[in-house]
Amino acid sequence: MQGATAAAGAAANTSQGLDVAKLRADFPILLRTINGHPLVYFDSAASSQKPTHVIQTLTDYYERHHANVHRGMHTLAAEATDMYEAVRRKAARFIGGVDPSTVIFTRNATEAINLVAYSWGEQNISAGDEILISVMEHHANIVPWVRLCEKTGATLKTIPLDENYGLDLSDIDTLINKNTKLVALTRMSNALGTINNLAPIFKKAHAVGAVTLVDAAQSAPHMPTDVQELDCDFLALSGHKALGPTGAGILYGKAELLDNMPPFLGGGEMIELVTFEKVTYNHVPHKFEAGTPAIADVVGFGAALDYLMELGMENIREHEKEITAYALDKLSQFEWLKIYGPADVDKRGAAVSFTVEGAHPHDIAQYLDSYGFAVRAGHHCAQPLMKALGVTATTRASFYIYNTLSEVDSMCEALAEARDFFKV
Amino acid sequence: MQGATAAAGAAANTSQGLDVAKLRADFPILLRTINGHPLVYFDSAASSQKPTHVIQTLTDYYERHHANVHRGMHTLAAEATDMYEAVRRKAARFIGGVDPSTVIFTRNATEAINLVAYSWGEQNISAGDEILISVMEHHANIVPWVRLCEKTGATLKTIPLDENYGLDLSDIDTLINKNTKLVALTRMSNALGTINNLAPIFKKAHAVGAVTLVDAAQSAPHMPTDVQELDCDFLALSGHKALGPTGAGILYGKAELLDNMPPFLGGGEMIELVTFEKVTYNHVPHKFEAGTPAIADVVGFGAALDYLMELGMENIREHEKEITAYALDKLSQFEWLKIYGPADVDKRGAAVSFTVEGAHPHDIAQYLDSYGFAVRAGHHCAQPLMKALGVTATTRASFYIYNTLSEVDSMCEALAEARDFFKV
Amino acid sequence: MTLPLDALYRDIILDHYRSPRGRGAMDSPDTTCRGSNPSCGDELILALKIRDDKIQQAQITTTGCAISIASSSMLAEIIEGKTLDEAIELGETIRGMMRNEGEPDELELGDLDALKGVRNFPVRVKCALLAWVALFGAIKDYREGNTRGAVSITTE
Amino acid sequence: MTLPLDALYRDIILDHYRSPRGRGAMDSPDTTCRGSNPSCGDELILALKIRDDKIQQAQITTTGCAISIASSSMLAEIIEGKTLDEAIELGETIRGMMRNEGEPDELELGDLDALKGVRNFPVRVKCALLAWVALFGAIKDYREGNTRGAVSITTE
Ligand SMILES: Cc1ncc(COP(=O)(O)O)c(C=O)c1O
Ligand SMILES: Cc1ncc(COP(=O)(O)O)c(C=O)c1O
Repeated sequence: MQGATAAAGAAANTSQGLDVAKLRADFPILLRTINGHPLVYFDSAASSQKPTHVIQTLTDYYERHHANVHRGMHTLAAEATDMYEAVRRKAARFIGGVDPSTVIFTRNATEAINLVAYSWGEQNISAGDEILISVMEHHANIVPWVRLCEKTGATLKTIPLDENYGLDLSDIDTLINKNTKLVALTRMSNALGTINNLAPIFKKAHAVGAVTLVDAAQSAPHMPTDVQELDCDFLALSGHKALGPTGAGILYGKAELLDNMPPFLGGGEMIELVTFEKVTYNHVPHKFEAGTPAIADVVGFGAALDYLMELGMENIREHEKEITAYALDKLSQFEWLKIYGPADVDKRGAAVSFTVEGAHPHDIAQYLDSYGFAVRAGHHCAQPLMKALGVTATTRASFYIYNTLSEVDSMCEALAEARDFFKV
Repeated sequence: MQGATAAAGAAANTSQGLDVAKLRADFPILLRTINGHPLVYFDSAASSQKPTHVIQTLTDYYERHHANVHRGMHTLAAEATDMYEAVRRKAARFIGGVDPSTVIFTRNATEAINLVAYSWGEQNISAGDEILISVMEHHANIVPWVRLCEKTGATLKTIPLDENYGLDLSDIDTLINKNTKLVALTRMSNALGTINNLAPIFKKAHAVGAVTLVDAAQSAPHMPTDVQELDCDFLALSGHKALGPTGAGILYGKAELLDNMPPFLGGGEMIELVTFEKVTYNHVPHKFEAGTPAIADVVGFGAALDYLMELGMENIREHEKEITAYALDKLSQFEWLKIYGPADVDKRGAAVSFTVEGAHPHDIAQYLDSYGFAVRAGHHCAQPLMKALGVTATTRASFYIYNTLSEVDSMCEALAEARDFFKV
Repeated sequence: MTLPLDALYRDIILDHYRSPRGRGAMDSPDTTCRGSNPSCGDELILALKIRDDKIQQAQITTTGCAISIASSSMLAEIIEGKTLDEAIELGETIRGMMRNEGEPDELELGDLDALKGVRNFPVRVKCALLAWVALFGAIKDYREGNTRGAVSITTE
Repeated sequence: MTLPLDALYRDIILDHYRSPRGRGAMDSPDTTCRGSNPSCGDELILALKIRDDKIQQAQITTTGCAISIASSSMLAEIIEGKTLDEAIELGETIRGMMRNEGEPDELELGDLDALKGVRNFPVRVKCALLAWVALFGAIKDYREGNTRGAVSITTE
């Protein structure tokens, strides 16, 4: 077969709103060759690549502005603090225009969810309470709740899958009941691609007085986010999946909740007054940001948000719908390939999981890698979902702004070859 | 007065082992001017500047190798994982040659200490137990223990200061007793510069079965670190104070302790098997690294460790002793200036705190900034220490590998001017 | 000197810093408020004598930087004789100015106009505001009948 | 094909993968061990019949990738007739080889030599080792009198 370069010219720029051919030039890593083939990066659901603008922002930060934030009188400290706090305002805009002080910087979505589990959870959850999640959650939105239930005696309930890989809401009025204290759901499944319509579920949750949390790790990089529209109390996301550096993510929380929560980590910056007997705490968001933050990563995340907002999240979503529709169409022509996830691109994002009859997902991924395709294989940190699907692993190709239809074509060719190679 | 450039030539390279004039060229930020004056960065105790090697490593990582670590079959995932894990081995060497699996990556020293407080602390500390720290601790090594004591009913004890700004050990045999479960001490005070001789104290701690923790945030960037020699069970440090990027630090822990500790954050990578009823955990270090780590920051931290080890930590220490002795000598000639910290450079590091009679530390810092000097003023996240010293704040100049004697000269000139400016 | 220091430490500010007005404790004040910026270590106690809804006297004890001393000195000077509402209005004007939300003109402000330069040094804004926030606290407490004991407040 | 695939999926490996030896459950085994790599989803059960300290038969049931299937097939083939000590020694040799701690020669290894290529793909090493680690578990359990019930083990 041919590498992915051939058709990557004219056909590349597929969407009205996104000049894909042009923006690909912003991503230096796309010049890499892997095993002699141009890199085709189909693993953005795990972590996205970074545009020069983000990399350059990091370099510029370290070459010209670095100092520790918040406590310094000197010019560099003031500059670093300004740059860091400006990203808080930007992130607040990105998630729908909230008060910047309700945006807390964390390492990633995982830390954001754990912060809620430790700080809000241990104060508000006790024996007899119920926490509701779904079968399609990522471990980041399962493990903290399993552990909280172990500690408190609360019960973890789960919304099952329906036949279209969506949430089966037939029992929702039993699942959400007067014992329900928290409903924590992913807006987009990293393994199925499914987009969940959370607002109606959260409405029921609020009706019984429960608090709601959105795992937006997959959705936020790929579609518009508006916490008011989502009607959520908490929202977690990771910058590294949204063109940003590793090391920066955010937790959004409603002010009333954050104000009443105890701190999570203790140390510098989060305090008001420290004695050995008693500590009083700074106000939010600083209460939750102990120690020296990942300043440069946050500043770089700001550059990523600029880049995304400039492209327009609606345009990104349109591009991904197009490429996903194209991929689903091509893949469904292989009778030996099974797709796990909704067929309707209005109900799904750009992560496409599949298995190949008679070949293990790891072998498929390895085979594709030999042609330069970076896809992921495994349980995608969603073991309970895999169990529900009756598989131990899938191969997943996930698309982002820099991917083209011709890359999908090439992958399909390579897949057909792989099938022949491993066929027993 | 003149800026700091004048004498920064020949006199700059003061130490046998360190070619300061040459290595200054590795730090792009030193080309900055602040208010028309060359930057004199005397705030490395808060956060160090970064050499080109570190910045370039970050760029190279993002431009050529980025992918999520650990779970991927594809080439980039393998490369990123290799780069990330190589730093674990490097860090293990840097702290004295330990088993790499005893090195856990955290955001910073603060998170490392909190990890111990949450995971080890909640399992091992109960009412009646005692935790021993000292009066000179940074809030990062106070607040987690105050909170743990609040939760568990344990008691926090403190080693007071002696008249030379060292630890007063006259009551140590009472302070360390059969109730003592943890002795957590800083190896170098960020506010006083004091270097504490921890091994004899830890020996007493181990004799009563207590666990020991070193806050090495200040010491590790400035002098050799050897956990065997320190005889400690845990050690915490921050990469960003040691030429590394923000967002990466480490917790070292003895294998027996780490193995028996429950996880801290829950999510991807730290699990073995997840069901909604029960989670089993991966082995160390992965058990403690939930979610996508700050991969690039860790990789960049590796470049910083290379740079430091190439210079030689002994040489760094020698350079800093020289510049600190010089600064102490010059500053002590101002009768209106009071230095807080040991006079003997064998017993101290390169952070020099002082107050100027009749002028507030903030005003002094502000004045110095107008001439391009970045110094810090405030309580240095050590409010209990400030109280013990009878001040609300000090001004602190802290030196690192890129600082020169002539920079100290210029600061002293500016200080004399500042004194006149604010004199009442 | 052609340094940015000029913008911050204007002569009027240095004058108030060197000879602050309204210093010292007050015997039997009608209301007091303790203000602090823990991260700076700045602390002050503002004490007011109030007669017929007017501030008769303001006294301040403080440890702090030049900016917070000067600002509290200006407060002590300008606030005497004002009604409580006028005092609050002036305080709001200063707070709005420091947050770049308004640009009151020089005449109205008198010496306080010199504080405008502090806006270029965002970390120092809280120093300039400390006395004013204490003023809000003291008046609020007075109006609520001083029921809360000595109130404390911070600009952080 | 001039791809790195050649190094991994050598013909011998593909042959074992396509027609694995020693498949299926075993009636009344003398010892068994369940091995899994949770992060891959690989799972296998290794069952041994042992007579006079010698392995008479090895049977494996597995879901896994080509590498883990091939490796377990080779194990089943080569292990029969070996004493327990010989089996462990061979397992140690394979483990050392996969961890780049030793370079056993081709003759000694037979088909197993083909696994050397896996070393270039560090993430796949655990796939190749799964059956061998299960072998250690099964023998250990046998020697300890099978007191622990069905043992489980992982290479992760
Ligand atoms: C002695 C000491 N401990 C702990 C810390 C906390 O470091 P970080 O903010 O990087 O977590 C510092 C940094 O200021 C320090 O000087
Ligand atoms: C749906 C979902 N939630 C949470 C996470 C965790 O993200 P991170 O590893 O950045 O914390 C991921 C990333 O894989 C995800 O896909």
